[in-house]
Amino acid sequence: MEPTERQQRIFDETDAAAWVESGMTIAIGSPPPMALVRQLIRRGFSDLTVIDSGLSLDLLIAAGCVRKVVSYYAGGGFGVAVAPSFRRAVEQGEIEVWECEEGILATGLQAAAQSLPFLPWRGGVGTSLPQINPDLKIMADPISGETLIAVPPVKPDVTLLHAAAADPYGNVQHLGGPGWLDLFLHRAADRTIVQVERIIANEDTRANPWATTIPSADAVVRSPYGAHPYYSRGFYVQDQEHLQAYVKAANAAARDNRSDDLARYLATYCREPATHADYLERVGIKRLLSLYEY
Amino acid sequence: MEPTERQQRIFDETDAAAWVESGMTIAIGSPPPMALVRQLIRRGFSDLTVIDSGLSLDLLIAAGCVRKVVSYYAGGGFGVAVAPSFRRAVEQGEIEVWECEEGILATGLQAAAQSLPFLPWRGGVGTSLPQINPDLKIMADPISGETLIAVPPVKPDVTLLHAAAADPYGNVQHLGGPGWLDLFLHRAADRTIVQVERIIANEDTRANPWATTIPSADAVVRSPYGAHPYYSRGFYVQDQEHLQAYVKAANAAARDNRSDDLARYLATYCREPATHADYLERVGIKRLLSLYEY
Amino acid sequence: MSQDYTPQELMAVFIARDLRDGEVLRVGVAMPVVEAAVRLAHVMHGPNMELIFLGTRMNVAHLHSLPMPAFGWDRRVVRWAESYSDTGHRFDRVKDWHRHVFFIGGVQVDRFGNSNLIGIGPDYRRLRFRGPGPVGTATLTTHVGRYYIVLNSHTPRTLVECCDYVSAFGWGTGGADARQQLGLPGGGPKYCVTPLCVMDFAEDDKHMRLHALHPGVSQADVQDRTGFDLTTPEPVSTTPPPTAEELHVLRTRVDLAGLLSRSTKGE
Amino acid sequence: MSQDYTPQELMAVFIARDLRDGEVLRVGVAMPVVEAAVRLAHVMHGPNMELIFLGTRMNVAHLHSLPMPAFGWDRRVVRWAESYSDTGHRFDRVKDWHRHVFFIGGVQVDRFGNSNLIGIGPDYRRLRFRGPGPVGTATLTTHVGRYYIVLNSHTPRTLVECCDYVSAFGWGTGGADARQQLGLPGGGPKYCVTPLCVMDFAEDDKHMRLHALHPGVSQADVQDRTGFDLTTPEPVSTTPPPTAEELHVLRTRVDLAGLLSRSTKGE
Repeated sequence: MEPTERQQRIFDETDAAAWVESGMTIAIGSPPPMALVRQLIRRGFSDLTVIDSGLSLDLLIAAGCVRKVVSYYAGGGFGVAVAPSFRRAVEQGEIEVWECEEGILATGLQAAAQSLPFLPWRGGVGTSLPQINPDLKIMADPISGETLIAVPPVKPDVTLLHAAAADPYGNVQHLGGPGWLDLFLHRAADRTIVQVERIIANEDTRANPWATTIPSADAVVRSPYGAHPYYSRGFYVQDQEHLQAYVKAANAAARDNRSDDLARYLATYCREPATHADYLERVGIKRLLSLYEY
Repeated sequence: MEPTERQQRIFDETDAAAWVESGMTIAIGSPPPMALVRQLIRRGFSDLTVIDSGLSLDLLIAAGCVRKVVSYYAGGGFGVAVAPSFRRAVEQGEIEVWECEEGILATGLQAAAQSLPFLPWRGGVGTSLPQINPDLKIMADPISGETLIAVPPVKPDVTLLHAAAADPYGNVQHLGGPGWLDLFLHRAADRTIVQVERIIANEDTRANPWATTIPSADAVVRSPYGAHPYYSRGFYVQDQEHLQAYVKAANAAARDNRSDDLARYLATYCREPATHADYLERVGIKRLLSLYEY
Repeated sequence: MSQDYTPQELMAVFIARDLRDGEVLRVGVAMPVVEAAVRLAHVMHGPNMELIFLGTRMNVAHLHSLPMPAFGWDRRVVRWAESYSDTGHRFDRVKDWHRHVFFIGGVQVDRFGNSNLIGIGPDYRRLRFRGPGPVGTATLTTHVGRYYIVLNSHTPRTLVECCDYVSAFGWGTGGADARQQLGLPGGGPKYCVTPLCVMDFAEDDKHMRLHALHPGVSQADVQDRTGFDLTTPEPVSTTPPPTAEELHVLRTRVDLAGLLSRSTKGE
Repeated sequence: MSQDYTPQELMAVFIARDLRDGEVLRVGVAMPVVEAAVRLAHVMHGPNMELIFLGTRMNVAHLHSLPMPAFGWDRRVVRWAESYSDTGHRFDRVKDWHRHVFFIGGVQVDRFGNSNLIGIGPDYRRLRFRGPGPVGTATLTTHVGRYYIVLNSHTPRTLVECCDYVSAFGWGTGGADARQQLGLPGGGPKYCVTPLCVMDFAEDDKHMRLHALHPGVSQADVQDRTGFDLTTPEPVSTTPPPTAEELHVLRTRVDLAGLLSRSTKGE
């Protein structure tokens, strides 16, 4: 049967998480799509290769989901020089790092998006990066012989993003620009799932098509406050207190081997709430409403 | 003396044309910024290398400004299979073509913008392009040995663009998206001059910063109806009658060696009007007002 | 001939039927048959198709009619846009192009579906005929899932033994693995559609082959106007004519200006 | 010490004075001294500066005060935006970066200004200390016109003879042409600014060299806390203290939250 109507791409966070399997390469945008990240933890995925930075990466490591990290930055972002669970797991040799750098990662993602077996990049020439990441090859450019780094494709199986809005057909619009490498992560991925604060009508998309940042996301997940405890541009700011509580718990586990608080955090906020709405209920509406932008 | 105020970047089309010199490489966006293109002809520049497509390219060739063409397409766009002056000049060996293709040109522009001595591209493998353009080198990728084309940087000295609006500080906003390779042409160029339908206040830019397509054009030229006889998205459609009259004159010169009409066209519309406003006066307000979008 | 449709309408209907729902259709300039075909498919059976005209991406399945602009280069299509691909990213998600379908013309097309938009003549520095240039065809034909060669006329000048220059690689010098050997990920040309017939490419050697004759056209007509020996299966099938519904939709909801219905039979 | 400013304020003022109008200043996360410095320069003498915070590009010379957010990663800076660089083009106009100025910290910085954000320990698979990672420093330091190394503390653990790993190339193993030999177009590190002093790089061998001691700091203090022999010119100059106007502007129009004025002298 031919379909007679355009098919919608709206999923809930539980269905969307079914697109992920243990062992996959998962890319996580900025701000991190925490409703989806928490679903990964709840499902108990393991052996993931994670392309991410910051504390969402740390949480996935703390929850035991990660085997390999592709990251240019695993700091905490507000006085947390290095994300605690990341630091401990790397120092203990429990996870592997595919050492890279922002420009090099963008180049590898671009190579994947362009179906190219490599792209050259100059940033990193002279550094230790090609020694500690043997996938980065020093090369002489074929025209003038200059020294460059050949970066292989970096291909996420699934990219998870957070954005302001999308229509039912996967047309995504950000407020205040997409984060960091979001568009690179999307273009390189086999599939892209975008959680959004709001689902808008297709008419809203066509009213300002230039604002469409991702034209055909594979799935759209409605997740109001879905980036919490992170910010969502145009909606709310970061919940510093919540993040600091997480960092404290993660530090206790990583530095002092006291993992009770971290286990409690993971249970309370990631494993027990069956849905995103259940999570928000635990955070509490008063706290959420206090995170206004101005 | 330190400046105490932010400096504006507004120029008129005559001053802006002073940034060009004979022999330079000039890139022309889409729609072509015809007010600036006509100034190039009026000034009598010669030996230009022109990165352009379509009839603006043809006009520059007819006016004797061009020595070399970097183009992926020199058709006329509406039943004109090949731009007449381009066709004649190439067949006569009067101008040189740096044969390329849209993806290859974008790759060369990207290499220039990224200060890379080359970028690889797959489109064109198996074609005649590397034979007829020896700057394109067949290469084996250094990781898996696949066959690719190494494209050298394509660097405009000056890029000329048309857009809907810009503020006095060079923040450019398009309506309905920038044309074709406009952003590539800008990023690769040493300097970018953008003619606009309207100059807007800086406050307008900041009201919708995501709409800023080019963040720091070197010069902004106010040119209402400046793309005429081409379209300007959100303002007016193409003047088919005017373009057809040009094509007819150019065809007569190219095919039948009757160059009177073409000479008259060049004199009337390009060489005699001292300013863009003088040009518009010759076109006539009634004709301009008839080019509404629907 | 007493047919109540033009060859251009037949071509558009043939192509439209071959397009599947959900595909992304990339249409260049100055191809009215193709512009009509993708619109017809979108209206008739493709509510999930995405149409990309000159960098403007749209799905307009909600509209009753999709008028073709009076000329190919009409930027007014932006009124239907859901997004733009000309954000400086035109070639930034090539990996997704296996879902994309492209359409190409040619100054010359050879027996293996290679095409030439560069020019004609043995000396590149002094071409006898200078063509418009490759546009984006080298890149698009490298990556798209499949493409259609669509010609406005069927003549031995266009359909040649061997292109003077190749601007888009079809099947090279033949062979089922011709593209694979060069590492070209796209599926290559599927059909060559002309005002006389539809041709495809033989599975084994990828030689161009007669697939269907348009009603009223003979095999001899086609071979006479083709510059190489065309492989021909026995018996030759006939291009199925448009249904009444297809013609009705085409004329009342797509080709309102009658660009195709006023065309004469192309030679 | 009886100074009426903190070392952090002195560092911000030193850096601000060295920034020229019209430059593009790229500021990463968690560098409050730098965030203050670029804002101070913008207010005092840089109406044509462009400030890029985390992908948000702004010129806010029209505002009376430019409050620093309470934490580095505050997306509320978008309220000042004129454009965003995170449109998938973050690295797409590198050729223009000769006008850009960048600021970098480091887990280790060595005598030739190479820096390390990767980690400490001889075995990369079992680091004694795992750092945050290179962020964008390898690319930015390769291309920007110049950059500043800005350290929160001055200790021999940070200022080392030789980095265990280099994540941003400064002057390699020394020599005026160290960068040129590798084809790195950017101008390299200009100053290393710490709570104790300002250091630069000798013209000939690019060895780090004492440029100016902060008021009240002795040369011995600095050498004691530096993990390599610091070249020292005679006589050593003193970092000019902030003027009353600079301090006033810094405290009333930039650092409204007092992030720098409440800092203690870094060790």
